[in-house]
Amino acid sequence: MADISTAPTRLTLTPGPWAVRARRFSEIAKKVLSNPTTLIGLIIIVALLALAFLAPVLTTPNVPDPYQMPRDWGARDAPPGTPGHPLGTTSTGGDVFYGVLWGARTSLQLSVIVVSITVTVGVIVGSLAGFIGGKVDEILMRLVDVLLAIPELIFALAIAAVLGPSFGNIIFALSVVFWVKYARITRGQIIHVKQNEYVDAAHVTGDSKFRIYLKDVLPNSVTPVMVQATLDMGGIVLTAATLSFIGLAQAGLAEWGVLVSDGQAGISAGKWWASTFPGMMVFLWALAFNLVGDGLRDVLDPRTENR
Amino acid sequence: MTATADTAPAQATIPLVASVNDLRVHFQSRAGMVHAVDGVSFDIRDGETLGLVGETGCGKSVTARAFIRLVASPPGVYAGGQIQFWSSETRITGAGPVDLLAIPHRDMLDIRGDRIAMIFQDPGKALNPALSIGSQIAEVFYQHRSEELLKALGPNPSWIVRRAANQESMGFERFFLRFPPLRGQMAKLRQRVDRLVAQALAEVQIPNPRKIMDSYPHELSGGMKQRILIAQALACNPDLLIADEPTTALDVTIQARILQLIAELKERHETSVLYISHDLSLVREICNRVAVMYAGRIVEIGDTDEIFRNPTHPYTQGLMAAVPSATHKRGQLAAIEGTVPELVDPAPSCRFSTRCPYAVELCHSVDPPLIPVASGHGSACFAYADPHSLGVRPDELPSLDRRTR
Amino acid sequence: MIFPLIIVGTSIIVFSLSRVGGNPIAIYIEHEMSAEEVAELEDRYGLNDPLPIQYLAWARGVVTGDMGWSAVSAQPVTEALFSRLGATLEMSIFAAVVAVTSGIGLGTFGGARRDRLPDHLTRVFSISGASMPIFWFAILLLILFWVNLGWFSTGRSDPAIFGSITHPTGLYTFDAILAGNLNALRDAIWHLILPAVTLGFGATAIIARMMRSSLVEELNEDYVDAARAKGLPERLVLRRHARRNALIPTVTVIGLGFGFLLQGTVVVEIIFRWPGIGRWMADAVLRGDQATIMAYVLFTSVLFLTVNLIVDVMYAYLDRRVVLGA
Amino acid sequence: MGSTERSRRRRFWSGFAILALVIAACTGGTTTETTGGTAAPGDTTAPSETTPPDTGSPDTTSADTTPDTGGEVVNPGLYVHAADDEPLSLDPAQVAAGEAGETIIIQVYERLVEIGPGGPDLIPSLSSEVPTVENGLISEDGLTYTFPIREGVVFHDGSELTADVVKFSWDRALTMDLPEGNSSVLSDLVASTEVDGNNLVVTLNERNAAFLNSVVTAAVASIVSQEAVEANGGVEAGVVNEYFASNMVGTGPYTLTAWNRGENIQLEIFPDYWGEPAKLDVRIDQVADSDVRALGLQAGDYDSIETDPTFIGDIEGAEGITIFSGDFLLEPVHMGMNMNIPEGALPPEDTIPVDFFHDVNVRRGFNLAFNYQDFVEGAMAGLGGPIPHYLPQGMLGFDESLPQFETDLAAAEEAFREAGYWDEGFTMTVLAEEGGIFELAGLVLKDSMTALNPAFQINVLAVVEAQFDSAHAEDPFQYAAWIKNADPFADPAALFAAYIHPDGEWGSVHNFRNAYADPDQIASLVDEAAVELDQDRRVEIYQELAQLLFDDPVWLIPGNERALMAHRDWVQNFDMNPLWPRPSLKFVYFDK
Repeated sequence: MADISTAPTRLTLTPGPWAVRARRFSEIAKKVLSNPTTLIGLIIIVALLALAFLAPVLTTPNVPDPYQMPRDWGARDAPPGTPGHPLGTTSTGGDVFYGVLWGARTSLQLSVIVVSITVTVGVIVGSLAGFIGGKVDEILMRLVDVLLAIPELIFALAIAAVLGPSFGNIIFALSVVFWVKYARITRGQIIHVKQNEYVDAAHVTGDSKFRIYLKDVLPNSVTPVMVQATLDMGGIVLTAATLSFIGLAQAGLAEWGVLVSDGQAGISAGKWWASTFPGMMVFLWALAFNLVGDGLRDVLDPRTENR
Repeated sequence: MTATADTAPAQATIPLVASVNDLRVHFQSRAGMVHAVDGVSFDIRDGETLGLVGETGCGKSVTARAFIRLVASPPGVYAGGQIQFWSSETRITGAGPVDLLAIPHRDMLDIRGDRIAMIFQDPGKALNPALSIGSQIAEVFYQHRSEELLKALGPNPSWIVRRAANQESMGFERFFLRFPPLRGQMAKLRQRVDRLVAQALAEVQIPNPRKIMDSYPHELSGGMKQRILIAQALACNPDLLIADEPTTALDVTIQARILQLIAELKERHETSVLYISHDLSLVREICNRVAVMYAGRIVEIGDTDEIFRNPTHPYTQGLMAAVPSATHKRGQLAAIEGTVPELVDPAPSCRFSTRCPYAVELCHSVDPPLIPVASGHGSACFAYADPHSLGVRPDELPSLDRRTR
Repeated sequence: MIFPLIIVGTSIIVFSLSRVGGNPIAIYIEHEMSAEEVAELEDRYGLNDPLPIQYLAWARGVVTGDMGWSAVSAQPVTEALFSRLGATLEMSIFAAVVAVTSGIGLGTFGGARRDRLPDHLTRVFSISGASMPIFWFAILLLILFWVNLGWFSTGRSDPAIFGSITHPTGLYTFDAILAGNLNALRDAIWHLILPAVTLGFGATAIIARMMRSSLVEELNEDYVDAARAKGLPERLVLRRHARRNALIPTVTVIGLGFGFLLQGTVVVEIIFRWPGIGRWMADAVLRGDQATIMAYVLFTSVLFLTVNLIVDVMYAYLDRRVVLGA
Repeated sequence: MGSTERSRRRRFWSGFAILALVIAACTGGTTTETTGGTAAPGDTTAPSETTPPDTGSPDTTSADTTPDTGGEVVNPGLYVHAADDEPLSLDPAQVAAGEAGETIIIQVYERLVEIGPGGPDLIPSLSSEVPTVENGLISEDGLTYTFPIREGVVFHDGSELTADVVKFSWDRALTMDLPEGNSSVLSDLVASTEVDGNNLVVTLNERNAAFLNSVVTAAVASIVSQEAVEANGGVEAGVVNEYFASNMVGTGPYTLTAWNRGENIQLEIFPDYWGEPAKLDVRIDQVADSDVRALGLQAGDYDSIETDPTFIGDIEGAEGITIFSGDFLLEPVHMGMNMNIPEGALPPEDTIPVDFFHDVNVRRGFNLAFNYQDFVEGAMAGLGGPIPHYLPQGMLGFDESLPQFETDLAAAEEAFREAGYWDEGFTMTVLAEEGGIFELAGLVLKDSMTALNPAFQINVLAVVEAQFDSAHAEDPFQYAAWIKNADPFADPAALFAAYIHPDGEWGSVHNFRNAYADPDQIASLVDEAAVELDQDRRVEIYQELAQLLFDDPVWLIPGNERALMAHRDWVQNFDMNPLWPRPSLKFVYFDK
């Protein structure tokens, strides 16, 4: 390639004062935003989040539990544009508009909770394995291998089926399934980073293992985890929706998956709205996070595979 | 003003292979236009070896790539100038010179690898790891010698074979090629190509070519790979061979051999060579003439011994001072303090003025042209300019006897 | 070799799933059964033994090919598994073909036009496949192509046509070929198209993005310029040189894609009435047929592992730079 | 109707434009990319481009059955029914009451007498006469029944039907006595069976008015070929006969030709059938997803589909489709109230005491607060109705004039004030089966209670069938309440024994004795009615019970489904009889 090349090179956060790190971040941000598809993804995300946050303003929350669909048994299958039901109602008289908005909230809750649980657990386990190494590493990684051998959805399905379909159980099932990847990623990164000279240097200067871990190792392991987390934000909602389709969902919950599968029979008879709007939302949600995640991955580590 | 006018009245009689005239190659970047090559002019005479030296990033490789339009665009832009090329094969170019930057793409395809060949810096990277050596060299023959090859198959070979010989086959055609009668024809074709490939390899003194042909790059040593690349380059004995730091990636012992090989083959094939390097000592050994590049421009050009005996440009002098030897790798030019200036939308000035110990205001405000200092020897430094023609007082010109800082 | 270790681990997890919380014989329990009848059933299925014994019994069964009785299909599990496996494999294979071809196609198309509009479009397109709620998308396809256009139907075959055909392989397309019945072959393929496209579309993105990024990397390699310098037309530079090498790393994600397909079958088979193990699992989950769930999960993970193993070997073989075993 | 129909279609298409785009993009996109993607030979997705769609399609028939041209018959000579779940077994001795296997069994096997298409009346079948006191086939004391076995009946395997075979079939079920099976209905009543020449003489251990209607006609009482049984595993106590679990050898108008698990069950007309032969071959497709069933019906691939009131409204009015809604099913949706909650069993969020339902005011309160209107008109799409305690319409003893609960918030408030829950309120979890009518009943209850008093919190725990059944089979039951439908019983005696009698199936589980003001009175009335042969007297007793249960309910009965089925217009003399096991169809009567 020409001496003066603009070919993308692998960017990873290098150690050093926060100033340096901050600059790297802004560089990365620039690169990420320069990709229109990522930008689109971000815009969609912002829009969806706005919906989620404005839900209590745009609709009158259902008492006592706003996450329950308000049902107007009198007005079933009302088409979009019906007064009081801008997007129509479901076959149980649930207001689709309400479902779409509070569904966004449900999805946000779900994905944020699950992601934060899984990232924490995964990073801790991965760090232990990667940093302590030896027997611990051996054992933990075998466990990870075992869990990775069962395809996500199927594992979640099996667990949720045993636990029963409450929102909490779904969260639990998803958490059990999704933490594994982070453990593997973190470990891989840490092992990789540990080999870099500056860690040895730190050793020489006699920093405590833990300090080194916090100061040098962890920050440099963040990026792939970040990517995976972004992708999972979408994947989790998609998986949850699939579980509800198969029949594992909390009754009457304002959740997109529930609405889609309830509304589907209607499509064939022309009542497309009950499942199309929530379906679109699931699609947009997953699409947006996948686009952003993909963009991030292109910039941060083009070759990482998510397993 | 062209380089020829300034630097080569004496040897004007020797025919030219190529003449670069005010070549400008720029790169689009977020910061702005990078003037990687900014008004470079020089000639390559028939049968000579011209060395193009300069530190990394000075634009020498870009210049070389410009010959066969290999500069990636985007972001690269050919911003001006011509590269005249006199081909011995009028088949492609017709009589007289053609402008390599202007000719249609397919003509360029015919020139690449046939009339102008290139050897790359890192033989390890320049070979496709997934293809056998034989097939990679064979590509050249299929691409440029298909007609001759087909003749051997008798009067009129099947169109499928013809397309195969031109590497235009579709999947279904490959299927038919497995069965008679095409099968026989293809076998014959392959046979002939293999013979050619074997010859090419033998020529670069590779023992047991047949065996090498079936091997893959990762099975071979660096030196071996470079030989193969050379064989590939000279396969169609081109008029011009561009060697882009062909020995940098090799270790010293092998370097010498490769250089010697290039020299020999050059003689045998009467090929002209454009030899790119940052390593003066190498250049001194094998080049008839040398052009020194700095920050996208040629600062000094002339016969090798002339330049080495009497370097006129401060930058060249700096290079000489930093006496590089074969053992040095990149970066030894740091002997000159300061760094290469930003090439983004540069203001008119001597590019070296930022580092030049003798620089005066003039140097900071005006571009110095190549000024003849001796026959066939030009230097882009106002120190040798004629004040009258520039309309300045003599003391406004820099003088290499008095440092300004 | 950790392969068997993982399998044992998986089997333990699977087993505990069915025992902890899960009622192994839920399916047989009807709500009007008396406690005695339930007890009788538990005894029949040896649930009164201590767990380790139960596990060993089950494990022995797995090894000897006796995994109990699958109530949802009223067959021995092993029988049911293998009678339905063909269907799922066939769909997965076709879906994989869709995913791989379209993935590689899109990836090449985008990578060759890096960061230009076509690249962005292909990226959005392939990613939208991975973001589509399959169950929703599939229904849309059915409405359009079944109800409104009447081009395709659900199910795996037209019983009228396939009634006469024996199933030596269990893959209807092959069976049709073996039977030399073109009409049946067309029927089989016809029923495959919608599910295969639905399923494959989901896995396209994984392959496409890998293909793209590795193609981009390859296009920056010297040998690509070297090829150009030989005078090869772009077509050849891309096909014979860049893409060939870009395919090698792409192979590594095929295993990943296969996992995606496997879990996709659960939903796709429900909607397209595909008599495969995916729907078998879904039924089992809803009706609590633990014997089936255990067999399915275990088998799927083994399959998944095997595929990944094969992929690794393939990779080692394809990539001349990797020496097997090293 | 027509106009709203059209406008609905228009909306459909407008909304459909987007979807069509998406799909076109995907299918089209993928195939083009396939060809552009790689030059690999033998590209497998080629057919999608080469074969012209509608001509190439094997099911060209369905090509011209878009909803617009509903007229022309698809699959002539074949009746296709889309069922929602697959049999666990086809063995009469193994199949449980209300289980999918019964559907097939009633087509392929026959019983001594059958419930006729018309209604509750019995018609002769393998017994050439229906025993009655009048024709002397029932002894005066009502303990002995004589069945004259029909001559010249052959099984599908060619063997002859004799009285011995009949006795063998019944004994078989009794010997095997599988827990999941239903043999108890026989063993509870039948003291002995003897063969007397060509008659089968059955002796009961007690008078029972429901013997013919609910025992002799039950799937478990089907007659199977003795030869076939002995040729395939014979009879072993407590052991499943794997051959008969998936093969059938009966005397019915249909023979089982194929069971492609997870795909379909195929029945063929039995040429040597003794009676009026069937007109159509039958295929029963397994279609788990209700949406796909609805779509298939519209595509014309199915002649009738398993239907659920929750989405029947959606296919209502689609062209070429008729919604058949017949009599009420005899399996009312009901909410069980647990008067036997173990200490600490309830979910943590529940605030109710374990003796919550001991108080009649609470039970009445629920019955008065429930919004029957919403449930029947909303959840059941109007295809159902409320019923009095505890006599579904169509059941002996039903009468319009019987007292029924109606939503009366004032009375409900009064009841709960009386019970003392009005001010602090309560939270209660009700267990229901996920999807379909039971979950909806739960949601209606939830909405009704919060409407009555926001402090009344109902959590609907909608679990999959498996979890529901295993929770349900536990004794004592671990939740305060559950929603499901009653098992279908042809005769009130069985119904009251199971659901009302303080010592009956549920009486003992939920301990009705904690509830009833006078349990013994109820018990004696139920027992009396069970053995009374004088129908008028029985009616009196049941109506008296109905009154008592209105004042002192142990169930909440949201409503009762009608027999319901969506089928193509071209199906001739379509009829359902709720007394037949779900889907209450006998294909032998159909034509198209």
